[in-house]
This record gives sequence, C-alpha cells and structure tokens, in this order.
Amino acid sequence: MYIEIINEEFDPWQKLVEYKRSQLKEKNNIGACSVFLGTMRDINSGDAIKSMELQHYPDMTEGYLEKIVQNATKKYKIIDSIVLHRVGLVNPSDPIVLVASWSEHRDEAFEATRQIMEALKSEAPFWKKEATDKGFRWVEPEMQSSEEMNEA
Amino acid sequence: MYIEIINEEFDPWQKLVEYKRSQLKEKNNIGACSVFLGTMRDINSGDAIKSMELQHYPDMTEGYLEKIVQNATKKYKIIDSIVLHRVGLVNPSDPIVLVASWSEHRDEAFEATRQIMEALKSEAPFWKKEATDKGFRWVEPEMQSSEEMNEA
Amino acid sequence: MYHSVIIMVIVVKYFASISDAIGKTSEQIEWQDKITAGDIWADVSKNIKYTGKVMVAVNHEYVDMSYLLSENDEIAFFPPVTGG
Amino acid sequence: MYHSVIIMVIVVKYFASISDAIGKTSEQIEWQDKITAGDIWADVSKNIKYTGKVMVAVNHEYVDMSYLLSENDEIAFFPPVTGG
Repeated sequence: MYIEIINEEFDPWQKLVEYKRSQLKEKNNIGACSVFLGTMRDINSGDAIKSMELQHYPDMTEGYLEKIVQNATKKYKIIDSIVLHRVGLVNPSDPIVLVASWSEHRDEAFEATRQIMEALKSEAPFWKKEATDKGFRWVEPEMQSSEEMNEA
Repeated sequence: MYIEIINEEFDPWQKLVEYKRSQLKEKNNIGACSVFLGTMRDINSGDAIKSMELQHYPDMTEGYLEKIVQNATKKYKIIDSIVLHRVGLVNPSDPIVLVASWSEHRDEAFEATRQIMEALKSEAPFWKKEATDKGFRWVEPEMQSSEEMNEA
Repeated sequence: MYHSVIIMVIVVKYFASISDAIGKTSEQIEWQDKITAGDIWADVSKNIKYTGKVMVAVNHEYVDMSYLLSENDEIAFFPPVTGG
Repeated sequence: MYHSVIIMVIVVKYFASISDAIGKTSEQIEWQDKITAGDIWADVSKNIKYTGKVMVAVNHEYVDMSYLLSENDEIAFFPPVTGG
C-alpha cells in the first residue's frame, strides 16, 4: 500500500510506473491493474473554473486513506493498491487523484479501485474551493442518493 | 477512438500518455480516466507458464474491437476510449491489453472501460496458447456463468 | 434437359484448437445450392474429433449455424475466445 | 464544602465552509463535566449562520453528535467532503 498527499503538480503515470517498478517488480502473479485518474475540469455547475484550492485535514487524511485501502484489501483479493491525492492550488486539467489496484484477475482490481474511489469521494477529508468569475465558492458535495450522477 | 493490435512488447503507459497528449490535449472537460491493464501471469491453472502465443483473426480483430468501443460509447457518455492488444509471443509480466476511457464524471469512465473489457474477453477473436513444462496447450475460456471468477 | 447449377466459392478459416484439429488454417470450398454455416461445419469437421464449443463468424460478424451463405462469403470457425 | 471540578481541555478544528463561517481554523476550549460532540457544536456555532450538514471527527475518526469526549481529544467539524 502506498498513500501520498501531494502539494504540487505531479505526473500520475510516472508515479504509477515508478511504484510498479520499485515495489511490484517480482510480482509475476499480477494479471490485472485497474487505474482511476481524476483530473480538474474547466467547468462545473455551468461556470468556467479558473483554478481550485484543495484543502484537507492534514492529521487525518493519510490515515483515513489507509483505512479505505485496508477495507478494499479485506473485501477483494488484491495484491496492492495505491492512492495519490493532490492538495493546494490546482489548475484545469491537472491530476487530482490517482487510484491503482493490482490483482491476479480483473474483477478484483476493477472492484477495489472503484470501492476506494467511492469511499474517497464520500469520506476522505478533502474540500474543493473553486475560483470563478463571480469569486470563490466551496464545491457542493455529490448527492448521496444518486451515485449514477456522481462527479468525478 | 483508437485501436491497435501490437506484435511486439509495448509500454502501455507511454502509449496512454502519448495518446492523451496528441489527441485529447484540448479536452479540458475531462474529469475522469479509467484504465485497465492486463498483463501475463507466470502461473495458470496451477502450472508455471514459460511463455504464451497470442493468436488472433487479423481481418476481424480490429473491426470487432471498434464495434465493442462503439457499443460502450453509445451506452455511456464518454469522451474517448482506446484499446491496445498484444499478439504474438508474450512473456510473463508483459502487457497484453490496455483499455482506457475518458469522461467528464467517474461513473461513465469506470463503466465504459469495464464493459469494453468484458466484451473483449468474451467476444474479441484472440486465443492464448501457453507453453508449460508439459508442452503447449490452448487456454480454456472463462466460464460465462461465473463472472466473479473471471481470469484477467 | 439441363438445369443451371450455381457453384458458390466460399473461403473457410480456422483458428486456434479448431485449426489444429483440422490441420489447416484456411481452405476454399465450392458448393451448389443453399448452404448454411452448419452444413459447412458438418462437412469440414466430419473426420476430426473436436468436441468443444464452436463459434462461427461470416464476413467478420458472429452468426449462428443456421446462417445462409452467399457467394464469396468468408466463414470462420473457432473455439471460444481467450484474449485480454 | 468544595467539590472537585474536572476541567477538560479539548482542541477543536474547523475546515472549509465551516471554518469560514466560524472565522478560525482551530481553538482550544475548556469544559467541565460530561460533554458530547453535539454540546460543543451547539456552543461554537451559536453565533454563526451555517445551515448545511456537519460532519464530526474525534481523533481523526468519524463520530456522531452523541459522542462523549475525553480529556485531550481533538474534535473537528467540517462540511461534507468534496475530494477526488
């Protein structure tokens, strides 16, 4: 497991490749890797977004993400998972979150990455503040009842 | 949409980054990218696998993968998807298949990539022949009735 | 009296274990009259012992064994796929 | 007659729109006797107009408003999260 809170722009694919190379090199039983990358869109709720401030709860965030990954590991037979999350000032098209899970078979990797993302979106202590032409505003949370319409 | 059948070892992440950079650079509405990478395991059905020959139906494969991607595009609101699939002689830990989907929100990217992978596994004309200590053997297909136990 | 006889030329392809069992990867067959995918399979498989499931594609689209072929069609027989 | 009075020191943190509404990111409060998360929220929010949902964590674990605090606990109040 690897969790990282990152305070500057990062290259998610390079991070992924480096982790795989350094930590999972000998894992020849890996048959599947499911990756999710969330990036900043330049529009939200109909308004152009110039930039975004990603706040978090430093003392809680990393431990809480560990717990989310542990829960997925308990439920699905995965070999490893990582979560990287950006904080600070974010610009459109910047990577925000990278989740990756490796497993022997595809179902476990798909489900673990999905579960980690859903838990992260609804529980991990991050908050987005958007800069629009009208000023700053805190992003409204997703509605819990309509998972189908979730924001990425 | 981009489909590629690849006859030699390839770097899936480099392919992904290059495609994103060259084809999706201006797409600032992308908020989500779901990627699946299938790699060759060194063991299958309890036997060590030394290498694998990936056969396909050249005249049919690419067009069929296009159709699979079109079906996913019709069903989910995605911005773009790609499928890359290896053929020829494959060694343990080599990449076999890369599927990636980009969308505004995470649900669509997750679902599209998953649907493309499931259709590819059950319909795209590829066949694996494994080399074990006991000789060559064609890989048995997944049982349709137990998706949970699917091979990656 | 003569009747005109239509001879169809059909390309048949085999893949994976079915290609191994039949001992070739493709052949061209000629046939008179109406012919289904199942007729062709019955003919080409009559001397082999392949007991698995058979998938059939005509002109690169899946069809079932009742599919009626036309001149210059390409038909392919193969076992269930195992890619990905 | 004196009774002994237990004074608890509790660290309170605020995030995002709740931090904006309260006008600070953290404070230390002292309290006698049994106290729940809800008691603290009622006290610290009495002069603000925040009407949204409030999430509560004590020592970095989610709890509900009935949670009973102990000496040196860190309690945090924040709106629903919006990361990812």
